[in-house]
Amino acid sequence: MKLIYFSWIRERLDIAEEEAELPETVKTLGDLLAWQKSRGEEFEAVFAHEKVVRVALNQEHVDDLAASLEGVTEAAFFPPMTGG
Amino acid sequence: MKLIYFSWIRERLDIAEEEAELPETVKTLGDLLAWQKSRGEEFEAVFAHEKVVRVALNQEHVDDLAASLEGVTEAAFFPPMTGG
Amino acid sequence: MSRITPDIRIQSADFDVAAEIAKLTDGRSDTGAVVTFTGLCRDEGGTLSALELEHYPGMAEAEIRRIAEEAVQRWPLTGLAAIHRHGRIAPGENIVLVVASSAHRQAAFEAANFLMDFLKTRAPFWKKEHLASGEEGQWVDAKEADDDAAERWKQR
Amino acid sequence: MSRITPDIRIQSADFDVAAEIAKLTDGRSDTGAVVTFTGLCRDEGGTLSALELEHYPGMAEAEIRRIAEEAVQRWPLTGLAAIHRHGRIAPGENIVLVVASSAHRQAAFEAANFLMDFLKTRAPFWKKEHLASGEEGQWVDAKEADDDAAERWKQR
Repeated sequence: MKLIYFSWIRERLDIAEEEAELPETVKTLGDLLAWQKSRGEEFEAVFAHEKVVRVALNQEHVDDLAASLEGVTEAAFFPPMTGG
Repeated sequence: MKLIYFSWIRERLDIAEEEAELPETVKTLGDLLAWQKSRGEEFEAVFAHEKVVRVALNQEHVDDLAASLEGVTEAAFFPPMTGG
Repeated sequence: MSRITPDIRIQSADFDVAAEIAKLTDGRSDTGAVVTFTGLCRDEGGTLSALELEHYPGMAEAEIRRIAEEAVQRWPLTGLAAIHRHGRIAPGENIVLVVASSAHRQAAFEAANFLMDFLKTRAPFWKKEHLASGEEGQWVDAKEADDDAAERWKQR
Repeated sequence: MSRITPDIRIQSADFDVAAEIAKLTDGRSDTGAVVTFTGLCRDEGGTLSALELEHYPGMAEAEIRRIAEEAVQRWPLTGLAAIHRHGRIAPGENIVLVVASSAHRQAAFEAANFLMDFLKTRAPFWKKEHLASGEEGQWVDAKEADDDAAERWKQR
């Protein structure tokens, strides 16, 4: 799955984009966020901000932790938007 | 006093503007409207539309019939505005 | 912030929206939002050949200025302009323009909306229809909806 | 009335408000009202030298299109356009433009206002400040007021 990061999350992790091999047990958005937290200190710190980190799956906002990752090829992680 | 008419009121009376010598007894807006009604059939018909005929005294909207005419040099009569 | 002076014009000539925006924003960097409202002549499904806008020359500018000054008191604006045309106006042509600028977007939106509501109900302009059929057209009736729209600003 | 297709663009180049209005209105005479909203970069009292707008290229246009389609369903519009810039933007420069046109003024005002509220809270753009002092700037924080502004459209 392609994982993309924006704004201060991109800066903190120092990753703009990566191709990740997810464990087979990662089936929902909740699983994906838990897996991210397990990837080391910086990931744990960033993804501890549960109310701040927003997610888009296949370029659509998703906030239901039970949402399935089936068919998802791209997940993006970012803080609240400040456009306009 | 200069009297000015707009829109269908101007057309009905066939007067755009006139200089009128008001009787000394005409002291308020109410008096002025009553005097207008007394000026013949067309005036009576036009000024019978009491809720429709709007008045500006010295170029300001006035709807208080007790408003004094003292210092008023220009009165305008028109239907509800349809600008914008 | 010192109060701005609204730019009010009554004219038969057309106006240029981009030029009016530029007048309010050029050379300053405290403006975050500009809202424009342009009112155009519709052909009412092809029945109308033009609108004739009659106005009360002395009062029109004074009344729009009074409404604009109220908007300036009410919202923290960095600029405010209103242009109202008179005379014969064909379908598709511009009739009226309001431009409101502010540091913040809601002030600009609300001031422009407020100004338009009061222009509709208080500015001394009257529209007569010229019909495509060539028959004598009617004076446009004032809409109750416009009075209601103006009324809502009192309830705040 | 057949539904219009919103014109959505994400670009680094500036835009021309007058040209965008003309695109929505030229050659038609069923439009009575055009509302534009222009968002500009402020210098925050001289402390800011520029804003850097980061965006999510694939999603930005799709998300603004979803919001615009909702506006088209909700109001009887004759045209709708939204342009959002990205990259480095200096104080006084344009950031975003929304243009909404309709037969009637409230539909145009409300659709433009609605689109801006949701652009602020749902379009994937993030602003970073470049400071006039030369120091490292901050990412702009999302405002709760913007969430509240977006929320109010649900209560209708």
